[in-house]
Amino acid sequence: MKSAVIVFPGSNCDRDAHDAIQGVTGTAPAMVWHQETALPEGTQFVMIPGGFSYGDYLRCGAMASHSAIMPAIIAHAATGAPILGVCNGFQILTECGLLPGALMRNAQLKFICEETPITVANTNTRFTSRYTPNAKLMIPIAHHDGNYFADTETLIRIENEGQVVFRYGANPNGSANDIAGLVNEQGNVLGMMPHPERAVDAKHGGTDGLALFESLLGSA
Amino acid sequence: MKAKIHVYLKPGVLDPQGAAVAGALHNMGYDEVASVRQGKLIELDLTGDDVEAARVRVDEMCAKLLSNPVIESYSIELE
Amino acid sequence: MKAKIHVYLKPGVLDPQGAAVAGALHNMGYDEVASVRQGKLIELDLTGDDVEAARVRVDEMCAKLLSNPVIESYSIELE
Amino acid sequence: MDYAENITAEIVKEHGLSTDEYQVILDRMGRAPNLVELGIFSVMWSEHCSYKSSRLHLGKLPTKGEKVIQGPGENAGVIDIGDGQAAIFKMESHNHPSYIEPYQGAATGVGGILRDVFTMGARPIALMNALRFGAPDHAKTRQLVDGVVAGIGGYGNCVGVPTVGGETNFHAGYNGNILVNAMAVGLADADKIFYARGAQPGQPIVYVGSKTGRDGIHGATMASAEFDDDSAEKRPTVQVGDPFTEKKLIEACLELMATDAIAAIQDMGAAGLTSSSVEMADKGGIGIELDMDKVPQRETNMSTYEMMLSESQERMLVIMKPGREDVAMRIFEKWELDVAVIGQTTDSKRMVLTHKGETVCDIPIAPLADDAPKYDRPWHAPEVRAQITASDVAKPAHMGEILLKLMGSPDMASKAWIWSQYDRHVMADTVASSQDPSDAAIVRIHGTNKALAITTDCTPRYCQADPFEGGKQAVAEAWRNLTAAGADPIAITDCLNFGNPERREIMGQFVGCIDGMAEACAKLDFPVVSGNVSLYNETNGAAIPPTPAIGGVGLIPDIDKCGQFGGLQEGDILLLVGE
Ligand SMILES: Nc1ncnc2c1ncn2[C@@H]1O[C@H](COP(=O)(O)OP(=O)(O)O)[C@@H](O)[C@H]1O
Repeated sequence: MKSAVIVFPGSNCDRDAHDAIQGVTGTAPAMVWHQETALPEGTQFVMIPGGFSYGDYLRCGAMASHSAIMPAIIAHAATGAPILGVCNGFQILTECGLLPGALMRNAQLKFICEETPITVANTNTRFTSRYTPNAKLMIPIAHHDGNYFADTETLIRIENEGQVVFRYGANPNGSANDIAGLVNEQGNVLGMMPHPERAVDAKHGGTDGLALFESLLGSA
Repeated sequence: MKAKIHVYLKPGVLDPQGAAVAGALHNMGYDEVASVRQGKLIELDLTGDDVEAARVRVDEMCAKLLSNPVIESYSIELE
Repeated sequence: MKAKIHVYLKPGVLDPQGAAVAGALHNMGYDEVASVRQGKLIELDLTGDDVEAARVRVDEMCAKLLSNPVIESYSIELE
Repeated sequence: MDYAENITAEIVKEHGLSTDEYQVILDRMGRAPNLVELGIFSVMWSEHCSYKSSRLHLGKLPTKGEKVIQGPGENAGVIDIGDGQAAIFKMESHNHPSYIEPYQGAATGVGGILRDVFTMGARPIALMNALRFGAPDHAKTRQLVDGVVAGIGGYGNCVGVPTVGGETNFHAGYNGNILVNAMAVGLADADKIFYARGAQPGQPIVYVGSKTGRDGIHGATMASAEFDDDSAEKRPTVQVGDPFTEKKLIEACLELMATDAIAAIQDMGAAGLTSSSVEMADKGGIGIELDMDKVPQRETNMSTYEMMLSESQERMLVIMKPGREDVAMRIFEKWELDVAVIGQTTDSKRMVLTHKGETVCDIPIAPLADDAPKYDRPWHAPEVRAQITASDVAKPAHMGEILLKLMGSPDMASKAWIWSQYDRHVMADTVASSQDPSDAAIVRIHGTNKALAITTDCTPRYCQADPFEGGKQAVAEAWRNLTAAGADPIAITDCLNFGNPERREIMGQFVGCIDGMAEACAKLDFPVVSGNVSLYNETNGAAIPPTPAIGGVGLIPDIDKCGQFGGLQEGDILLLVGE
C-alpha cells in the first residue's frame, strides 16, 4: 500500500507514524512537506500525524488546515481514499471541515498523557475491520485539546449514521458522548485522539493499535 | 489602521476555562462574580487606510482562520 | 453588571502566538497585516450595581489572578 | 579609578563587578571600558558564565573514562555507546526565573537544555526534571508547582521530546527559592559531533532562530544575584519561550548539520550573543567581528548594549565554512526562521562590534573567557550532624501507622499529578518512564534493541547533614538506579545548587559535596561529562539545603534484559544484596 505522512512545521509524531506504517505495510510512507501542493503519484493512504502544527497557537489545527497541501488532501478524500488524522491530525481534519465538530480544551484544562481504555464502537469501517465488535483496547492519549464538541443535531446524526468509531472507557477530557474517534459520512476519513501508532510495539505502548493499520492494509 | 477582533464561544458551548476562573474567583472570596466567559482578543496592525475595504478583508480572515464557526463567534472593531 | 477585561502582553514581551498567526495570514495572502498581537478577553457577570466599588474589586481580581503582572497588562471596561 | 564618559562607580557596581574586578578590566584593556564593554564583562564575569567561585573545585571531579568522547567544557557531555553512536547529555538549572514566573521560567529552562544538546548534533530523545519546592502548605507552593509543571510540559510536549522521569521534593528550605533542574539526552553519530571549537579566521558568522528583543537584559546577572524582597521589581527580565520555534530550530539545525557546511556552532544561552560569540572565539583561538545593524531585531532602536545582553530565546550562532552561507540560508528559510550573516571571524583575538558605522566595542577575548577571574573562596567545613543508630530511637508502637505516614509524606506520595501532564511516549521509544516500576527511565535507541537508562538523584537532607557523605550518596544512588534497571552506568551530568558562596559555611557545603562526589565517581569509574553550577540560591540570607542533583546515564545492551520492580507475586523470593 502506498502511503504518505504529512509533515507540518511542529508535527512531532511524524516519525512514529512513519515507523508504524512501515512496520505493518512493509513499505515506508512518503513524508510530504506541508508546502507541497500534490500528493505523490499513486498515494493510497494518507496519515496526518500528531504534534503541534504551527505551535497550535491560535486553535489546534487551525493554521495547518490552511496550508498548501490541504486542497490536495481534501480532493484525495473526495476520491474515497483512506485518510487518518491522529491527535493534532484529528484537530486538523475538523478544522478543514472533513470531519464534523471541534476539539476543545480538556475539561480539566490540563495536558493529559496516559494509557486510556477505549472501545471499538464500529467495526464496519476500513480502519477497524480487524477488531472484534466492542473490543476493549488500551491506547495512549497525549493532548491538551481533545474534548470533542458538536451541536446536538450533529451528535444525533453521527450517532445514527454509526460514524462514532472509538469511545473512551473512562472519559478523560469531557468529550461529548465519550467520543474518541469518528469517521466522515463516507467512512473513509477517520479522526481520533488516541495514538494507535504508539501502540504497535509491545516494548513501547502495547499492540492494540496494530489491527487498525492491518485493517487498512487489508482494505487496500 | 488597527483591527480589534473579539473571538468568543457561542452561547451553549461549555466554557471550561471560564468555569475554572469563576471557581478560582469564588475561592478567593469574590462572591459577586456570577459567571465568567473567556475569549480571545486579536489585534491586527494593517497597512492601507480604506476602512470599508479593510472590514471586508478582516471579516474574511475571521471566517477563514481566526475563529471556528462550529464553536465561536466574533466581532470586529476598526480604528 | 458586566466587566470586560482585556489582558494583553506588555510591550516588548515576545508574542509567539501573534507571530505565528501573522505568518499564517501572510501565507494566506493577507499581506496588509503588518503585525498581530494576541490577548485574552475575560467577561465577568457581576451582581450588585455600585460601579465604583466593582471597579476596585475587578482591578484587584486582575492584579491577583486574571493577569500575570510579570508579562501582562490589563484594562477594564464596566457596563 | 579611571572611568569612561557617563560611567560611574555606581554603574560599575550595578553590573555586579567589584572594585578589584574593575581594576583588572582596566589593566587588561589598557583603558576604561565604555558601557557596552562593561556590560559584556559583567555578563561574562558573572558567576553564571565564569564559574568564578566553583571552577577551582570542579577541577577535582573525574572527567575521563574509556567511554568519554567529550567531557565538561563544551555545550554538553558526549559518551560512546557503541555501534558508532554517542549519547549527549547535560543538566541545567533555571531556578530564579522559575520562582519569578513559574510557567515561562520552567519552559525556557527546558528550551535551553535542549539547545545545549542539539547544538552538538544530537537529536534530543529524552527529557528529565529534578524539582524542589517549599513546604506543601507554604502560601506560594501550590502556584509554583502548578506553573512549573505546566511550563515543563508545555514546552517539552510541543517540541515532541518525551519527558520520561525526574524527582520532586518538598522542603521548607526551598520556600523562597525553588529549584528547577532540567536534563536533556540526545543521540548522535559518534563521528558527526559539532563543537564550539573549530572556527578559523575568515569565516562567516550566521545568526539563526528568533529575532532579538529586549528580553531578560541583565538576566545573566540576575541568575547569580541573591534574592531579596524587591526581586518582584526585577520581573520584566523574564523571557517568554516559543517551543514551536525551538522545534523548527531543532529540525533546521539537524538538516544543516547533515551537510558539511558548519565550522562551529553554539546556542545563545544566558547572555546570548555575547557568550556564544566569545566562547566560539575563545575555543577557536580567533577574533570576531559583528555588525550589529545586521542582527535580526524584534524591536526598534535597539542599542548594541541591549542586543549583546538580550536573552531572547530560541537563537543560535553558527560559524560556517567560507562560501557556504547559502546552504544555511536555504535551510533556515525553508523552516521560516530568521537568518542573517552578521559578521566574520578574524585573527585578531579580539571582539569588535560596529553599529551604525561606528566601532562600539573592542575587547581582547582572553580576559572574557578562559582568563576570567577565578576565586579560591574561603570556606570552613560545616558541622556534621551526629550519626543516629537504630537503637537510639524508640521503637514505634504501630509500624503500620508509620508506614502509612511515610507513604503519605509529600516526598513519597505519588507524583502522577505531575508526570501525567508530560508526554512520555512521543518518538515511540519509551520503554520505561515515570509511570513504570523502574528505578531509571529507559529509552530505546531508535531502530536497535539497545536502550539508555536515565536517572536523576539527590537527597538534600543527607547533603545538609554531611555534605561529603551526601555528595557521595547522590552519585552512588544514580549508579544503583541505573544498575537496578539493568544498565551499565557510564557517566553523569550534575547541577550543583547551593547558597551564597561568599559565606564560608556555604562554600564549605559546596566543597564537601564535590569532594564526596569526586570520591564516588572515582571509585565507581563513573566520570562527570557535563554540568552546571547554580549559586546564590537564598532569600534574605537563608540558603537552600545543599542540592547537588546528579543525572546519570547508562547503557542497556539488550532491552529484553532490563530490570524492573513490578509484577511481584506471592511466593517470590526477596534477596537483600549489599551490606
Ligand atoms: N518532576 C518529575 N518529572 C517526571 N517524573 C517524576 C517527577 N517527579 C517524580 N517523577 C517520577 O515519579 C516516580 C516516583 O518518583 P519518586 O517518588 O522520586 O521515586 P524514586 O525514588 O523511585 O525516584 C518516578 O518514576 C519518577 O520518575
